[in-house]
Amino acid sequence: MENIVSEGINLMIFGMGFVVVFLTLLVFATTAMSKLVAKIAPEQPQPKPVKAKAAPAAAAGNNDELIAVMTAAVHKYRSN
Amino acid sequence: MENIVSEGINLMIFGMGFVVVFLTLLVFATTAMSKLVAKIAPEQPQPKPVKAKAAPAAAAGNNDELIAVMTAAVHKYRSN
Amino acid sequence: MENIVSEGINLMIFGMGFVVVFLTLLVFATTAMSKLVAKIAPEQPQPKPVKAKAAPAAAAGNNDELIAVMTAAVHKYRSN
Amino acid sequence: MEKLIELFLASGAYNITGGQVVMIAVGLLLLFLAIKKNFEPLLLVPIGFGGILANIPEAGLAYSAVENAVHFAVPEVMNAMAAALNIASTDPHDILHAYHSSTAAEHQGAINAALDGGYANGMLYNFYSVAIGSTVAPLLIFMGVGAMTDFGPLLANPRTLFLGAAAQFGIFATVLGAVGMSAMGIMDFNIQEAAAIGIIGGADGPTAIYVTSLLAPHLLGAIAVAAYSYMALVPLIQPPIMRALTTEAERKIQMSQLRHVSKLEKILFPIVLLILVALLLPDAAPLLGMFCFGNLMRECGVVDRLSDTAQNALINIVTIFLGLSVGSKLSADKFLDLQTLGIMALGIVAFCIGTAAGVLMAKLMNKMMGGNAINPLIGSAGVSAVPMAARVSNKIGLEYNSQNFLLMHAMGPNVAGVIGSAIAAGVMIKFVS
Amino acid sequence: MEKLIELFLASGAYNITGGQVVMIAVGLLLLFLAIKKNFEPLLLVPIGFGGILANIPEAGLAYSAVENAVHFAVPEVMNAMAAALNIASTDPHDILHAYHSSTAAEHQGAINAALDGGYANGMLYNFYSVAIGSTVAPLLIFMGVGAMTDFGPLLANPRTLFLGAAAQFGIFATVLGAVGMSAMGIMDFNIQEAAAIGIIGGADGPTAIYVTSLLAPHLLGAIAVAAYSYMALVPLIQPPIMRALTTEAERKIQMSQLRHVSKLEKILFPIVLLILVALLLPDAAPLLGMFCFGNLMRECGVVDRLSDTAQNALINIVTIFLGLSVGSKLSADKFLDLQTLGIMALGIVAFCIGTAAGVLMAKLMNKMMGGNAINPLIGSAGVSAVPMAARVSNKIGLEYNSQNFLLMHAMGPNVAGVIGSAIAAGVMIKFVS
Amino acid sequence: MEKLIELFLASGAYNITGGQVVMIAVGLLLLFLAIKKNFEPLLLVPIGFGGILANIPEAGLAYSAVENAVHFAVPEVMNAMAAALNIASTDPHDILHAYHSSTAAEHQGAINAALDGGYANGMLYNFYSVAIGSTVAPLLIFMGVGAMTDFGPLLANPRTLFLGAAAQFGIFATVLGAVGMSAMGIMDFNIQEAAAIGIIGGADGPTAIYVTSLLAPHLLGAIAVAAYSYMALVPLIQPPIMRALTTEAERKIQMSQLRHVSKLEKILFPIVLLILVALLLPDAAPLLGMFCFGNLMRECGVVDRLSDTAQNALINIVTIFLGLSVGSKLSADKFLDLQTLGIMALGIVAFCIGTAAGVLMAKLMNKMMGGNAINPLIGSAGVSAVPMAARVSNKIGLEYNSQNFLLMHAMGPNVAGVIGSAIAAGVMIKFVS
Ligand code: NA
Ligand code: NA
Ligand code: NA
Repeated sequence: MENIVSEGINLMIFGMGFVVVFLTLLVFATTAMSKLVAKIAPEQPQPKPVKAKAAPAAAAGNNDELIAVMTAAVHKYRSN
Repeated sequence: MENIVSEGINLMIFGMGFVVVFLTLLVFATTAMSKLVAKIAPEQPQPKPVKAKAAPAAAAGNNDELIAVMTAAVHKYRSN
Repeated sequence: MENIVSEGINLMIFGMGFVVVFLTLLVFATTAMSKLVAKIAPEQPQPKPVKAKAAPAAAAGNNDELIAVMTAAVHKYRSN
Repeated sequence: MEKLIELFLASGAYNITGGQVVMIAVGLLLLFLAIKKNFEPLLLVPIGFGGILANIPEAGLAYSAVENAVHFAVPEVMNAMAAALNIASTDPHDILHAYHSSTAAEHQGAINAALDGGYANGMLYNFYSVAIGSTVAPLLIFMGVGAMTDFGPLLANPRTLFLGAAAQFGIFATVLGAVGMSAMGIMDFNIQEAAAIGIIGGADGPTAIYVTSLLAPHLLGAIAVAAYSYMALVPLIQPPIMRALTTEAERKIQMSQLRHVSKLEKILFPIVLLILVALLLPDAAPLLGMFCFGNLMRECGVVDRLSDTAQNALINIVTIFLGLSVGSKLSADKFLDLQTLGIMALGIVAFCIGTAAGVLMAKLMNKMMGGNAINPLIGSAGVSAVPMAARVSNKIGLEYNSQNFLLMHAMGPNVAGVIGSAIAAGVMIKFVS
Repeated sequence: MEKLIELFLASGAYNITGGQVVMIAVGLLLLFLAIKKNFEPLLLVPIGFGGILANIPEAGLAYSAVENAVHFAVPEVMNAMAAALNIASTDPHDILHAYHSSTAAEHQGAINAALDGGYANGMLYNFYSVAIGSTVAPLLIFMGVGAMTDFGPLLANPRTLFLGAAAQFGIFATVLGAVGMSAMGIMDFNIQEAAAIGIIGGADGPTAIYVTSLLAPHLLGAIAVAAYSYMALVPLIQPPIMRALTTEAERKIQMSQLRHVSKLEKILFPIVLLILVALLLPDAAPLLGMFCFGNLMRECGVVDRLSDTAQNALINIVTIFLGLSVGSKLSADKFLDLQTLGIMALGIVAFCIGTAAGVLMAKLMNKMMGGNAINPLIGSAGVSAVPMAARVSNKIGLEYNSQNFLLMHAMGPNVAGVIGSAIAAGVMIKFVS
Repeated sequence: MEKLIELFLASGAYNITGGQVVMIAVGLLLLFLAIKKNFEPLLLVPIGFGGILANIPEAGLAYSAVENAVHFAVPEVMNAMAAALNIASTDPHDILHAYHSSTAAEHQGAINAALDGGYANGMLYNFYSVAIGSTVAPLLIFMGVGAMTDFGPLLANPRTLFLGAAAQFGIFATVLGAVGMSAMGIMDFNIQEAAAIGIIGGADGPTAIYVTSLLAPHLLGAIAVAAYSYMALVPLIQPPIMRALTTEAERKIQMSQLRHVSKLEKILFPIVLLILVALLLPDAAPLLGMFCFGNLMRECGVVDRLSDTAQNALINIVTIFLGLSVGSKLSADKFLDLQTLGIMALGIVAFCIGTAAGVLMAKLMNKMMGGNAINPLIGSAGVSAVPMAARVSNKIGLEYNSQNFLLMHAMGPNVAGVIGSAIAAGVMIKFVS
């Protein structure tokens, strides 16, 4: 009986300890990685994300074509 | 030879009988269930189904946004 | 050592030979099949493909319905 | 030169048997019917193609490692297999016979001997073992079918369950026909085989495959082909019977519009059905359990992504493997047999009797209820063959009364027929397996 | 008549036990909670339904061939099994006991004897063996979860990993609670069972199922039901604890906006995590390896079709089988036990302690950094229960400061909690398996 | 403290070998090439990641239960395994050696001993057994590829099949190279290994994996990596060879527009191909059978839902498992070998010779037909590497004649190359397995 309790206590101490150590190392590793990335491959000032860009681009295009494509999309959606 | 015929007749009588009994019980159970549902949880007069409702709601929204989202949908559809 | 080389040479001769023979037969079989098809089941001059046809058809339809359907499509797309 | 001869001696052209030629032609015929005539193409394209693959000479795609070893019959492998199976004879036929009736341990021993001899299971044999030998494929198809089934029309008019019950008479009459033919010495079917043949009358593919894989797996090819072919032929088979058994006045009966069925009823129905199965016929539990599970996923409204997958990606994947696996049973030595002719003949009888029983039950119900509540044309839909049979009811109804849309009314007995034949399947598994 | 009696004697109605009635009711309750109360329906619908299937009397869907043979206890089959297991007794209980502690060869011998006796594995047993017995299903779910997880918020503020670490205290405190109860004689859990129970506090379904299937598979039903139920109850369980441990001023803390995280960081993070796992705790490699793989597929941007499939078709298929397989462990003889009550009680304690530990850690970090950088309400999200716990943090935050959107801030500890409990799982597998 | 030491002694950091470090670096390199350089990412992302997982020290993810038992070499387990394998030595190396050359029954006995010792198959080993050991994964990929392939350009100009034939010379020349190197003592490849290496020249991933899994599974990692890497490098490898072997006038040849190909021809083509395979080379039946089946599903127009699934959900799922499984063969002890260098060197030679043979054959055909019907630039597409090689032909063609779009013309030899290498695969399986 005592045995299982000490096993439990052991598991708690080592387990919790290990979780904390691991995540602490992960904090360091992640931070280092982020710094390295910022140094080596700094991101260009981003253009707006792709999807948002796609919208005006397509919207600017031929409107008839847009409707045709959307209708095809709807058609495909319906036939599913 | 006689043996297999009597087996077949037995299977027919008991099998068909059981199918009828089972489905008869299912008629009763289903009817009872439906009555119970009508009693305990009568359905409200239904609003129109969700999809139809969703349409005007979105249509009422910002039109630009709608077009942007649809274009994104089309974009996704194309890229599949 | 000699043994494996002669095995390799054998494999090359028979393998390459077989590939050529097989694909030659396939050329003959395919050509014969195509001729047979052209003879037995000549294709009618094709109408335009379905999708292209679907687009104007739907576009010609009730515009409100189109928007409703598209919105539903978008709705479904969003909820995925 | 030696290699050239070796290649020729191992080629299909040298080794092909008449039976294989015939079976490849049968496979091509199935593909033709599926592609050109639209005979249940989702199943018959894979079955037909699998049938061709199974009959490629020397490839042994449909054979187990043991069958492949026996085919080549190398003496030392035969000796090892005979030892594993505890028989004295090393004759390939005797070994194969002993293998099929061996204990599980001997079975494994024979497989080990074949593997040691360098033989392997064919691709289609592996597909068959995993998909059908384990029974998982028909069950998953049934789950997907459940997820596609709307019980609304049945719940709006539960009495149509009787039509689904009556139409199962085709199953049991066919069993009787099969044992009768055996008693008369025309055919030689045992009771398991007769039961499996009868289930063709259930007009439901996965049920037929499930039952046959349990009761008479060697007949699977013929039974599945018969079931799917006749399901595709429903628009030809049923109308004459329906016309012969009904008066023109009956065919014009208009049925009252179906009441609205609430979401809660639809959610509860699969659970009610499952509990009834649990209480009365546990042997039908795998089949109807998966069916109810699929339907509950559909109706409960909170697991749409699972329901979508069950109706699409999953059922499609399983259908591909199921079809190829059934095709593996179209190898010449298993299919070209007088039994197959008997199965094809009995199968169509089953469909006809089921159709007639459904129609007559509808007429009887009208008589007993003293009214004209039911158009007997919807009785034929009780055989299942979803949704073809319901469409046939609708089409014939429209011929006689252009305002009479029977489709939704016929969907009730149509899905009732699915339940009915699954119950019949359970009874058979219980009594004859 | 004889057949009728046979049918009745084999029916569920005749054979049903009280335990099975209770467990079917439990299955229905789970379905009710899932469908009506929206308790993690993607898992609890299949689990609940599987639980009902597992308790269908005489169907033996959840039993192996050996268990089914023992259930019917035909003397000659028992003799064969006793011989295979090298025991003298042919008492069914003894045979089952010997089977569970047999060597692999004896195991196979007993299975062969059962197969020779005509018994087969039940459908759910097969699902369980393939999906969970092999551990593949929870790993694939974890891969799909990885493909759905955005580590952006975590990368923007890596210190929130500490919150995810702290909240795992719930796991280990519960292990201690379980062994304490055993030491006091209230319950009887061994250390493996205690560890599996503790993992409920990880608030992460696939991790709990993975660990339990390795350490205490017989408890899988209770542990999975507890884990998913309590995850669904997070909006009820957490708020009182969060309120009790924080001052109103703390709850109003506004956090600075998260910095932009570049695509490259997101690509590198799963690789960094994987390498750390490889160096420190190989036992966590299957779980975190698949998680990182899913996440890399998501972020790398060149395998979108694989990522889509991992997030949709594949995870849905696996979820169906996983749920039914877990349900198979809800059979009455395995679930109705005092242990189950203990598990349910300990499970909620685990959630509470984890929540408290997360909140307190946030306060401690504020103290140590001498500032108000972290709103302690996001600490509770460290238990995982993605994304429910993060939403709870957000909701309570808004109650006290209607301009304070904590959702993105809480996503950091939320996903950190997933990593934390997977690490805890690895430690447990290392030390107690 | 004891536990801490235990944890450290079992950690990756303590146990990692130089080979594992190198192989993890190789895995990272593959990920870099896939993600940054777009080298066949659908395969190389899973392969690279699987390679890292396979080299996590002490995790044993890529090892079978027996290999894991041998790794830890606990004396009593070694004794039991030696007994099962009927050898006297209990040295781990001897046991592993005996295991690999054991009979099926001894094999199972050794596995049982390992299981009794508490060892289990690693996750990647299980993936490998199911996906590649059974050969199902490459076959399903091939089915999906068939469902994605349009034979229209080939049917419009069937003579391009000769180009696909010629380019297979790369395969057989490489076999000769490999045996030559062995004869000279530079390398040590047996004929099976030489054949598997040659198939890299087929420039077709699933064919290479299928053949290698049958003939030389231990080389699978190196061969798959070589095949996919060089396929990605086709735009670098081919152009110089194409330019060197053609005159500028030849490169400017304009080909006449392809005729319209009817639907019926496209439906019949996979059937014609299958029948030819059945008659001539049954050993190519699994590979080309599945390919034709996929293509028939695509073209027949009545099973679109199956075709869609074969092209999407199913092929994606299989690709994930195939990639991880191939990665499992990148464990240091299997990959870091002089053989791997030889394979990489021979693989690029195979691509070069195949490219040259295709171009020269095109020139020969022009000579023999006494005209300028074929632009020799499309000959290089005969190696397959679909559709990359066809795009290369198109790009170089445009460089010299901006109105000359060769893409569709090059698709003919491109898909012919797939058929050609599958035939070559069948010949090799027939003669050297
Ligand atoms: Na039916
Ligand atoms: Na957690
Ligand atoms: Na090729």
